[in-house]
Amino acid sequence: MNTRRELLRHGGLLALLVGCGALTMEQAYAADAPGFDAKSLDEALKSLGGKAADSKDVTITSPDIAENGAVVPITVTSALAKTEAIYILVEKNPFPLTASFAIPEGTEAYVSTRVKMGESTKVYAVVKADGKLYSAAKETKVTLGGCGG
Amino acid sequence: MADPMRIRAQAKDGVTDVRVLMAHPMETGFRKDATGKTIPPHYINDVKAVSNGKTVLTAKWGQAISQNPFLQFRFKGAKAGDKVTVTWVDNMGETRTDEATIA
Amino acid sequence: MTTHLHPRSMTWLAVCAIAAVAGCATPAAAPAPDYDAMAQTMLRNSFRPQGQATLERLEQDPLQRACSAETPPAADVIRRLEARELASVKPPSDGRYLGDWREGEKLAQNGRGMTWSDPAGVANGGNCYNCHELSKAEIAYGTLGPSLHQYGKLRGVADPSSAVAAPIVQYTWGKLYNAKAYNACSVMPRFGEAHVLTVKQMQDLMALLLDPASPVNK
Amino acid sequence: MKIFIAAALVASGTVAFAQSSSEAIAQYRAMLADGNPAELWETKGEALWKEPRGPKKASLQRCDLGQGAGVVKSAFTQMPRFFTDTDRVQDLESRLLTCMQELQGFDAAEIAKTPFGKGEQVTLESLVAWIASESRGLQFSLPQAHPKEKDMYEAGKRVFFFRSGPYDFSCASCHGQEGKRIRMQELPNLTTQKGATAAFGAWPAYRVSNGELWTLQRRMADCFRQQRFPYPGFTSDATVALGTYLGVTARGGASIAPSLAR
Repeated sequence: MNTRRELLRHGGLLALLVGCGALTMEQAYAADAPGFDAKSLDEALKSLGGKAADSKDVTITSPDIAENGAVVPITVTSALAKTEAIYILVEKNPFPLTASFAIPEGTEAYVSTRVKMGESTKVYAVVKADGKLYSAAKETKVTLGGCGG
Repeated sequence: MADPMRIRAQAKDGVTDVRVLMAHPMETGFRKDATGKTIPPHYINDVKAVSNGKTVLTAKWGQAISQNPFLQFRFKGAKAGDKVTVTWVDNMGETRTDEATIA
Repeated sequence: MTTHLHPRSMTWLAVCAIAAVAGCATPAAAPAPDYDAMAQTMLRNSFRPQGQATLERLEQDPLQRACSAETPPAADVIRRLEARELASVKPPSDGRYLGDWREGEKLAQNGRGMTWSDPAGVANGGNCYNCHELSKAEIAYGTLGPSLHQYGKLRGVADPSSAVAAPIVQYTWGKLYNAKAYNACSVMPRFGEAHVLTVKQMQDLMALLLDPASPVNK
Repeated sequence: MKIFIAAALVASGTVAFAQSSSEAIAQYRAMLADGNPAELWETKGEALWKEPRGPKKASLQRCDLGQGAGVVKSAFTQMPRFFTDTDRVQDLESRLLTCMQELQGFDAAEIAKTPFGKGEQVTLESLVAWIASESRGLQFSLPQAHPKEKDMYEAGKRVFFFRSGPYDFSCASCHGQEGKRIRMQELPNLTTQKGATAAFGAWPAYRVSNGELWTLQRRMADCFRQQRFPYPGFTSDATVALGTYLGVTARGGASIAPSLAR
């Protein structure tokens, strides 16, 4: 467990690493899975096919507060016909695109997983249905617990 | 070799609910070890689930999926006694496949 | 642990009862188990030094010993202990009670120091938010101690250097230096007396609590 | 701390957030209750119990955890307890060390010296996870009939209240009062049945902060670290005594271990 000051120092380190482009694996992988090397939400969305329209048919469930940012449960459901893919994007992470799921015919438009977030942030659920993108977002706050020692 | 997954699959009213836990460190590549050296990224980036010869889910993951990942999904067309097979591959080329019988 | 706090005769009766139920033939003249001595032996044999955490840390001073029972010591014992601790409080060597509240806030956030995993020689944190609410902006605060939000303001401290504020300022210094001077078995560490914090660090914490510009008093 | 970006900034607190924070954290834990990664250790532990291992190439299936050789169910909720063959009170970890040495030929002292999360300690952690899971939902009913069990309870209670070190801390400093918390973390009052059940009855647990499975031994060692005490030997008398005090205090409460902890 670290103190707040410690955490901030690591945050600085992170920026440095990203700035240096230390993540060659991502770059190598990007050809196969577009968007995973994108460093902003907009950039990631662009690689998925552009802007996503807000939709009530996309549901994202996540806690209001996470006791620990290392494990934040996220569930996404789509009520849209012809849902082909579900994406999870964590806005303030260094690489927002965290997961993409291809939903074949016969599989429900429902996935549940757990993600890491370094700070309080919005999480976007993006759904591709009939070739178009739709989205919903949810904010989760990350708290500090324990004795800090 | 990687530890086995824990797969639970349950069929109800024609829908099979699958819950998977995978044993994996999901290293981000941002952390340092005790000596100050950066720990290289090591994470699952590819997941595939198959039942009765049909692919029921494929996923691409980044390094922000939590350590020891959890995944839940639902598909139609299988019944109790059928099998579900889940395979993951990580960025270092390690892979693991486990099978469960649908309850 | 002092034996008078653990009436042996009663414990012994309980042991006899259990032994009888279990059918163990306990000789009637066997001495009562001395659980205090037993615990002391276990503590001595169970720990090993690690990093800066030496075995000397298991040697209790009289106050620690008196406050190690399930119930607090008798009133006269408490009075004696508190008087002794109060005598240990030293005012700041340079006569200044208040430092920089910004440094104080950082210290209050910092919960590190003196564990076997902390490198020796690094300044310790104040651990304040672990147990107290201070600045309203920090919601991750503990409740083992009272809220210290608006500590100075609620006590009418408009100018900490004024004569009228002196009693509060000196009491606060004393509380930080040795909390046991005011409450013998308090769970708060003796930051000055036990050399956990330096004079400068305590001055900064004083400012966090008493400076009208500190977020604590907003 | 091993979280992702490790910049867990708390948003500047709004009043509404502060008021509902315990509720929101309860909601968060409920969302994680299904699919606890501790199950990965349970699976591994069951396989390790049955697998012939060690210099003697034997399994642990004849290990006596207090319910008779090889009986696992309800063993966890009745330990620490006295064992005739070793003539001492043992907790689950200590007893497993005995079995690994006697049945499999491992060097128990060597394993006790191994750091948590390494080598055969991982085996122990997995075994503990599985054995605990076999008592899930059962009530704690630690025996106190043997004089040495009573000794351990009484000594453990004194260890619990033992104040020492540069910060004057004892276990009771943080875990002796009702309704308190450290930072955002609620502190169970371990002197009550409810509190002792919440703590003793929750370990082993998967810790989301580091993705590891912590046994009660490891949990206690880290508490002693934060108490600024020296290092408690693995399965040392003081730790087994403390476990006995907590377990007896928890009697009647139901075990939820392995659980999920921050």
